[in-house]
Amino acid sequence: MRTLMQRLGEDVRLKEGLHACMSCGICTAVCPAAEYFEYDPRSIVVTVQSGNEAKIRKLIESDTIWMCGQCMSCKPRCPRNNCPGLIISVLRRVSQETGAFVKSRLGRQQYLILKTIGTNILETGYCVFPASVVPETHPEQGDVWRWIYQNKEAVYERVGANLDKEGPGAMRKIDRENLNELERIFAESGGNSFFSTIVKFSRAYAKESGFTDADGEPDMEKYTDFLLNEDNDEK
Amino acid sequence: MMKNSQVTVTKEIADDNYFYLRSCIRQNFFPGAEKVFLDILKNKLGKNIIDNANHISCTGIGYHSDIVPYETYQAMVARQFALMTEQGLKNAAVSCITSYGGYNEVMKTWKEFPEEEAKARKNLKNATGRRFEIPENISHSCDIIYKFRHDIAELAQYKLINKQTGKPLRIVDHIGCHYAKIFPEKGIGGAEQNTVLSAIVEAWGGQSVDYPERRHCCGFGFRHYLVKNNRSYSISNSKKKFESMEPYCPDMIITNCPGCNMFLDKWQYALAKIEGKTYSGDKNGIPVLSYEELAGLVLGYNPWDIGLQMHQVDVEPLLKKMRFDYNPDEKYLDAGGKFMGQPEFTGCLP
Amino acid sequence: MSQFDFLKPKSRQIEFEQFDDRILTFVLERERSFLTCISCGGCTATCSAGNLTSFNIRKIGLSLRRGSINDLSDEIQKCMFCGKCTLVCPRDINIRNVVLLIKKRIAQLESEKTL
Amino acid sequence: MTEKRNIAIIGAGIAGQEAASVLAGLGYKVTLLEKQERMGGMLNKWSKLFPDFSSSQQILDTVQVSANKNLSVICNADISSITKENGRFELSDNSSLKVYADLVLLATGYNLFDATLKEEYGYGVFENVITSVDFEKVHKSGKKLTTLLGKEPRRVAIIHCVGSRDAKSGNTYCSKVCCITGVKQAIEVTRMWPDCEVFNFYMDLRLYGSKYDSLYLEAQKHHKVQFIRGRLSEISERQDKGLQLKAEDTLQGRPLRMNADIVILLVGMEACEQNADLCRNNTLDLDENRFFKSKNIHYARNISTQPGIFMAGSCICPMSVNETLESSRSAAFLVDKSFRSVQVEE
Repeated sequence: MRTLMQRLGEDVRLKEGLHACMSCGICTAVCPAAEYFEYDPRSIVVTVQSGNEAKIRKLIESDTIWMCGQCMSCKPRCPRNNCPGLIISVLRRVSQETGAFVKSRLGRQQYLILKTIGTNILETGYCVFPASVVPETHPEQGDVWRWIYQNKEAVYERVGANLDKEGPGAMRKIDRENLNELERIFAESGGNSFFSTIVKFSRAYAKESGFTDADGEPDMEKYTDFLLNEDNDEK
Repeated sequence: MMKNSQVTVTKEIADDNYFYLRSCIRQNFFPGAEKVFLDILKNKLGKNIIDNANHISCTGIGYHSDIVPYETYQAMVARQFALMTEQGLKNAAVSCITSYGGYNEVMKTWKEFPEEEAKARKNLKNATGRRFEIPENISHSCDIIYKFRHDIAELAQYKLINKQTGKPLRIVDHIGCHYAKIFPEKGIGGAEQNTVLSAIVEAWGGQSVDYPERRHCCGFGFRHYLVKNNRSYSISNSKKKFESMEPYCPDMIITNCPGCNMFLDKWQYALAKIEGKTYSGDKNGIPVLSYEELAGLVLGYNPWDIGLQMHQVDVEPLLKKMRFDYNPDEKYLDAGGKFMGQPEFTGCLP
Repeated sequence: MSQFDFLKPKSRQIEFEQFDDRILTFVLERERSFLTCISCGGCTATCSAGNLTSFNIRKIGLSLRRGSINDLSDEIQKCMFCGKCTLVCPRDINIRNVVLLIKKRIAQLESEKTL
Repeated sequence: MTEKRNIAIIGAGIAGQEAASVLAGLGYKVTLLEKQERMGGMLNKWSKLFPDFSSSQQILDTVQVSANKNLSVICNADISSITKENGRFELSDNSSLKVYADLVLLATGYNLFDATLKEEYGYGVFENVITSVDFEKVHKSGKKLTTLLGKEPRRVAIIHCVGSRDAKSGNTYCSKVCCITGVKQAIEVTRMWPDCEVFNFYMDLRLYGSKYDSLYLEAQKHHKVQFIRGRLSEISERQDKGLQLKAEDTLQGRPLRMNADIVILLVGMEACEQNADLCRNNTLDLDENRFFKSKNIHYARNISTQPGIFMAGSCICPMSVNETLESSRSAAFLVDKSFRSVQVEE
């Protein structure tokens, strides 16, 4: 079996992101996540650099790697040309491939993201579309968005968009042929199997945690509900 | 060893024949902005820009929230390039900052690891039969407005002047992180003293105002906004920016990233709801406009044609400062001139 | 409004502009050697309490010098006053006395209800 | 026996002058070439020296040479080429100057890192951000360090490793003297303003010299200078022209934000840009940091990769004043030895 370090090393982004860290803290200094979480990109890089399997295992099972916001503010500053943000992408990938992500609250949320963004992408060809930004779950979007949401057709038409219609233009409908292409790209390049892996481990965790239906099969609706309400207080 | 923190970054920006690569967030929240961008290019500047109906999301938000693997992302980027190639175009005009960073990241990877490019070509070919050539030029759409900022100034009907005081409008900027932080040489002015927006503002008569947290992230954080329980991160970081710009009394915020534009608009509203406070000295909040919207305004476009009624922070106080000739009664009329109802509330505080 | 369930985390950033020097000044007036700490961690490595609990005397000293004194009062109780830290300190700081002074000052502030 | 006794020394900083006086004293014919109007080089920019706060002027006066029968000094001579023909070196500048010599000693010194390249620190943009060299200038003038608006600083931050140990600046090496300069300047600031808080942001404190560590102790003990382990990430200007700094306090693992009235950037030493010119038409070579390459860094530090060309001082690598003077004497000794061995062979 491949070690975690081998798995990490197979991703070209590790070669791009990790040269040698001297622990100067220039990344943590401007990291938007370090300010609000018990999180320190510097120490993550130090752990990966150590190559210690047990420590890396612990890392990919923890909440920590999910705290990065991928803003890459660390990238232009590092005096050794490392990119902690990129290293974290690689850790997250391995965490999902190996099922380690379900061991942490923030990691488990990947299932939620898959169900929203992943579904959006495959079904519409967009990461977001107006109907997906539901005012009830997006109160911060405010009253103007609520009005737009309720009057989608008229508003988008007024500003020259092409909402859900054929042809080019903003928010046009992506036709079946293009969506098929998208699906085939996902199938060919490992996107689909990555999705399935996330689902597989999430289902197993749901079952293990007692989110099951009458037949003892995982009840993913219950599980989703659990994830949405899982305690968000920082421990 | 090369010094990559050179003070002036002069990147090449193609001057015609663009392939438009749109942004999921921009078209969703600010469809008028992209409409006006295309219109300015075609009808004001006389450029050729193609909006291709087969173009779909690059899946960048999925990639940065880690559900889309890098191989898939590369193949999706390859598909965008293939559409360009098929159209005979070599210059990408990218509307989205996430995509812009993503395309550059992929190009860098392919340069360093040719086997990754070969894999992407194979994946694309097997899945779609398409093939592609590497674009000659990848510019963000703000680069293009930057390039033609003086031409736009010549065509302008308005200047960025507060006509009530006669002074230039005070404008703070926010540069989307992935515009120049990942590859400083890909952004006008580099990562640290980025000038793409301030040069635009100054070319049109406004005053660009510096503030301490100018380079700080807006707080989108991908998975942090996408999961409702995580949104504290997003709002906290935006708040940090608002607190930092507040003492400078800006008339507006200009952004080059569709996501940042949306967050800086909406989080002002949410902060007002939570804390009963705005950062603008009035109840409305600080209007947040993109460079295309601002270009539309100086060129005298009808604000309701370009979608400014879709902002939570009302733009009308800004229009009034500019003595902009517009009709407030048309704000909520549909394409046929019929009233389509109106938001219960605009701005931040009642 | 309960639907805006955001803005929960407190900033972890050390904000120098909110420097609380009430303990530090008290300690330095009475144990000047504390000025010369170089954060080498020798004290923490040998610390009896640190070997049994999460107690980290180096970090406590550092928090004090960064003016962040919240959460200090519980933490400082973990010290067992064995004095080994003082023996190993390469700068010859009387760390045991530093801890005593911190405790004393915390007790004062708590009795004034200002901590 | 033909007498080969002509030596050209490029650079009349303290390295060039010290070597010139030793070699002229041994009876060689020395031509000392200086690109500036006057001799003394970089040390002219310094006020007081670490670790004893002695005056740099005193050193300049001590090493000061003047022309005599064995020594001629040519200023405003910016040598850009060294060629060897018929067993002789020909040195020329961009005008008509030509100097011939049997042996050449390079004492071209160093350049200061251009702090404007670290854009995130705002040098040249924010006026309360200054470099260590700007500070020396203030100190030398006898005035006190003040903010842009002429006010007493309440807090000063001193930033280590600016342009050193930094791939972004293209300099991955340590400039060696900045740490101790930072400690020295911190003490000097508190001597000007006893109530001013001084913070040094460092990655590693490399206080290698004798008495350097005791200066560090003194800075902590008597001047309340504080040291924060974390590389400064960015400086922004506040509305009152004060500065906002961001770093990580890595010993706590927490990000840190601080306001300061003045920031001093400890700029590192870089190889001179002209070094590359001097390598043309001969077998001189540069090392990976663009300084002149030694034949062997242990036993032939002063010997270049071109036979007949020697090196002294900080054109080899960053050096302190005392190391520079020792390096010069060592170079002079090797030059002398080289002449003698040639004569024995003949």
